[in-house]
Amino acid sequence: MSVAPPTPMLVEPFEQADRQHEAMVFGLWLFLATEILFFGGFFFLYAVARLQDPGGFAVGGHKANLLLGTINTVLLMSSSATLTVAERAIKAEWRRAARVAIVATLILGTAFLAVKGFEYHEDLSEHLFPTVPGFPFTAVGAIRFWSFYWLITLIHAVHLTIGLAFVARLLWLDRLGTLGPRWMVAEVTTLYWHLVDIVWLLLWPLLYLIGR
Amino acid sequence: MAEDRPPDARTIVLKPLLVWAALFGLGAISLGYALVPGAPLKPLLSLAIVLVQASLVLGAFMKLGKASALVRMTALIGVVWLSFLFLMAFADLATR
Amino acid sequence: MKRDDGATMRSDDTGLLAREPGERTYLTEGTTLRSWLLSTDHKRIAILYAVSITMFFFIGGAAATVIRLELFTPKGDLVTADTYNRLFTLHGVIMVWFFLVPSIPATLGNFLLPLMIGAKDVAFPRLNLMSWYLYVIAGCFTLAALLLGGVDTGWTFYTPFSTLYSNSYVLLAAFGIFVVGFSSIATGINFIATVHLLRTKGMTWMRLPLFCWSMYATSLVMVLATPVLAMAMVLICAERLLGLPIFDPRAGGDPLLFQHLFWFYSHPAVYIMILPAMGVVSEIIACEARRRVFGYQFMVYAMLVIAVIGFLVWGHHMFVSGQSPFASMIFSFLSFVIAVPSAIKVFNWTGTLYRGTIRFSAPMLYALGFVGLFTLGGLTGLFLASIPVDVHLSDTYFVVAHFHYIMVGGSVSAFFGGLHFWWPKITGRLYSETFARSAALWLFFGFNFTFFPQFILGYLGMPRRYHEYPPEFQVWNVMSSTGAVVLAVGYLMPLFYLGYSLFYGERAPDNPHQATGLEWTTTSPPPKHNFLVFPVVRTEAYAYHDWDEAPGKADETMQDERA
Amino acid sequence: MLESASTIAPSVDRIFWVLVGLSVVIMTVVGTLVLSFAIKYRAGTKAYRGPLPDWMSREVEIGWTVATLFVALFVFWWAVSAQLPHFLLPKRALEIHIVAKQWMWKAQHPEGVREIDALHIPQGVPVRLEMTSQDVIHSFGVPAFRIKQDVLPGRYTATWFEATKAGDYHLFCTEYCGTDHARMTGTITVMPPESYATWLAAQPHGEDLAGEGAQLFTKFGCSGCHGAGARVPAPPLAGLYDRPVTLADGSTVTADEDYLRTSILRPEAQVVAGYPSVMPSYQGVASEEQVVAMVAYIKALEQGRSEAR
Repeated sequence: MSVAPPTPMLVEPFEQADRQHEAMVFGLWLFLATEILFFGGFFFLYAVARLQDPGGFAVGGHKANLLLGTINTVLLMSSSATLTVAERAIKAEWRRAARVAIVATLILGTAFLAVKGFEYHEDLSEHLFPTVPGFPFTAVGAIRFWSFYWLITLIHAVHLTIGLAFVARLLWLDRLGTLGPRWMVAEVTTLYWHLVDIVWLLLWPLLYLIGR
Repeated sequence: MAEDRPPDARTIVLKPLLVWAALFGLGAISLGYALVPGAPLKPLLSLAIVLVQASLVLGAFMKLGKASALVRMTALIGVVWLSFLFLMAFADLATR
Repeated sequence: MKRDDGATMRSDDTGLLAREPGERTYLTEGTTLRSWLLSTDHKRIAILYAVSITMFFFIGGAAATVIRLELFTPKGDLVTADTYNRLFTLHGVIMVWFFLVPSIPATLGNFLLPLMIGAKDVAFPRLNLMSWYLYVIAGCFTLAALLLGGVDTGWTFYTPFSTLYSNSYVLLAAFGIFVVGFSSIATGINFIATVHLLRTKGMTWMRLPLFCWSMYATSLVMVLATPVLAMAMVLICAERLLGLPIFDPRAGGDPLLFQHLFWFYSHPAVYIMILPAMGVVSEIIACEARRRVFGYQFMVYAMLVIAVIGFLVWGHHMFVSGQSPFASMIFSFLSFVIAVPSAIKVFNWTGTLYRGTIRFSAPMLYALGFVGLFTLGGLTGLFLASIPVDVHLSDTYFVVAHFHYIMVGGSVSAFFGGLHFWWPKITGRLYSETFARSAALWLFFGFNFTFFPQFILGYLGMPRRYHEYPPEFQVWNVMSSTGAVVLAVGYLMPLFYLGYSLFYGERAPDNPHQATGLEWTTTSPPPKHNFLVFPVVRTEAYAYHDWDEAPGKADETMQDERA
Repeated sequence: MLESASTIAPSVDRIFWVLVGLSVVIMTVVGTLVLSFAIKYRAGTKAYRGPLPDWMSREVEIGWTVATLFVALFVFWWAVSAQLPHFLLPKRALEIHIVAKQWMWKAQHPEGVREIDALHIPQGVPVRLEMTSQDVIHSFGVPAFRIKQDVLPGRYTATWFEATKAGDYHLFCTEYCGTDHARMTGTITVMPPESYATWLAAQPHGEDLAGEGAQLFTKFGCSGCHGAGARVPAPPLAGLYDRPVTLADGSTVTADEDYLRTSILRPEAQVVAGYPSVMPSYQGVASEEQVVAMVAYIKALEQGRSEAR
């Protein structure tokens, strides 16, 4: 087994591997800083709404489907773990193990979206959308909780779908046989995926554990 | 970026699973504590647990600790600039 | 035309793109449309950007001209109230997001940053091309919104008007701005990575030209401010599309919440517009005065301090909005503190002129014009930072004059200065100095004639965004409107003589201004990979003369090297 | 130039003209320096161009930076100290309630007189404006008084002024509010107190504001719970205004106009401790003017008298 990761494929302006690696990780982390600020803005909205009417917020939060939320959290945690396994397998050129781990991540990710879709269906059947006529609450806090819930989970789901596309791209690169030399692309993809996971780890208590 | 020891099954598969177990455990604690009726400071504790989980993911999965100073600074700056938004906006919202 | 210091030039006209037949420059690398539209060469992407922002500049300018024509008379007789509202919104949205924010970073920055630090290209060339495509897609959305009927919310999109009461194409425009945000994030990430990782041997941080420092500081602000704008636009789209009552006052929504999120981006955005201009002006003044920049390190720290504190001052837009007095005082204090770095820069530009050998080329006229207009713009910012005066002047024409002095007097004249200064390097052609200088003077007077009366209008209390006003304001409005016509004509001039120079202009030598800077050590126009042999930097930037020497002497030595 | 017709106008103008002076000084300094250097050191002149004199060094640069910072902070201190007294709303003031609606101003005097796009006020009496908007954000701007205050939907915003000169002054809406933003103007007529009194008496008006509020209090059925002999548990309103109220979630707020308005329109947002949250919301039932009248009535209860002053 080779000690160092396989010799990487160099892209345009870079001549040395470590410079290109530093650039890709640094560039991606700059993008992750924008993601932190983007989601941070929504959490600021959450903080203002919750402090404005804590009682109503808790009443609204109580109706969130804790079981499905918890299942999703476990799914996403596991997908982070499997993607880390995949990335390390790619670096160690364990192609078969990498392929299995990537597929596992894709399955876990799609499962998350499926459970989310099912949860949306449940929520809608209980009229838990602020503008739906049968919305059970009048408290300001509850209205704002549910508008925040739909907004943030939809945006997180969009980010997750984009993440799934990039992870699937790794599988495509593996089929082309260039995944080994392009292990940097794999590393950068996992960084993005882990941030989407961290955002959900923070979202889970804020949406599902309040008002219990 | 050579690993310090030759990569074998331990570092590739076992370590991530251990980290996963830690994340799962922390999540269980957070859930358990939240379901105890009347327990004090629930939001605080759940946020503290999220902080630990996040640093686990950052450290073990994303290897932020081993990244260059530049990359760690970038991650820090994202959070510091977010605190600007919170601090200055709440300077208005809290004192109105 | 001979430059006044007698540099010799070959003026044989060998086709459009290169000096000698067979010479390979980035222009000769491919002449098909496809080679331009799919090129990842930072120089070509700069030109793609230059063309597209010029188009948007004239759309925004047309709207401004109609607005000023309407304001000739107190009665609203040229356009209806609704059309007027859509015109000033169009002017604001197009000028801010589609001209000013990308103007210097995406054109001069894209072209010159790799050249100035001795790199082959930016760190992520494909991301650079994606940035332009995001810009074009966003432009299509916004133009679609404007053609279908326009937006009548003002460029600030204040809620609850933009979310509940406006029935114009707010959704399309908000999505357009959401997408153009990612274009500037992509440029920002690219520049930060390039400056950190692709500097040539010897180019240490403190040897970076100030233009590169300004690109670095601007990119920091672009990357860290734009996400919150994207988030605010998503909130507007969510409320209009899904009906989620985020800012609906009947459901406890606080309209000030949107203002906090919007201004958290929009004040740093004005620093995105002015920091590049400061970089361009430092380059031009140092070169045309043949002197090292006075207090180089102060200039660098001033730009970084502006970039950071720029994120803490947004509340001065909300002194009268119902914000708490405590927060108003904090934002007022920090707005006064941020005036200091700008003051340092003005003193240092003036200090650079001292004991220099000053040439009044067109770029220098724009740069000196910038120093004057930016100083006045900055000083009027002090008026608006002090709360009692801002209560009187807020939302009046005083504010309109203040930000036009900074954006048009400052950023646009610096952009024109930079465009003229690096025109020989970008196109390999020389433009006619007499035309360029007269255009610069024309624009300077047209600008002052348009916007100085608006300070007086503002003090008298004429509110912004009014197409009908009491008769006693008419005198100043007529003055401002005639000035606007002069200005509009002035802006057409460069199109002609720069366009003319593209085809019939003299061939430019590698270093027409005898400037120091790596971009002048390569050919003009530069080859595809910028340098045939990559330079090694041994001296500080702006080494126009040794520390203990007069500028005159260095000029002779530079002449001998050249001959 | 612009007349100064309120007590704060002179102090605002003083700061304004000092800043204009400061700007003229700085512009002349920078202008003359740039022009003189441009002329003296233009290419081709034989001026001395040796190395920079040693006094133009780092320390000088630090010096003028600190000097600029000091001037900036001085102006900040002066501006804030001039603004502080204006932040505090005077207690003994003539209270005018303003309701802004897309493209018109509606004013209500405590005596019940109503005006549209106009406001008659006595000279020399501090006037407190309690303002709210029925739709979007507007802004009550009177250049002659140097005052401006955004009028927000969903809550009260307040400002005050004391007119010093009689006459008619422009009122502008200074926050963009839609199609006829430019036509949402009005005139403020400042009259000597005696002619204000005669004008007031001549105006056709029925009940005063608090009296009107009393009628609405019964019409909307508030007296059913909050009235004297009510059996339903509801917080007492007599003497409530400006007193601290502890809410169900343990926090305490002072019962100002905002609290009273929110309790009428969105009662569940601030439930009083010890009371069930059963009060129906009057959002959409009571108009802003009616809420203003009821708030005036509840405030009047404080003096234990049913009719107003």
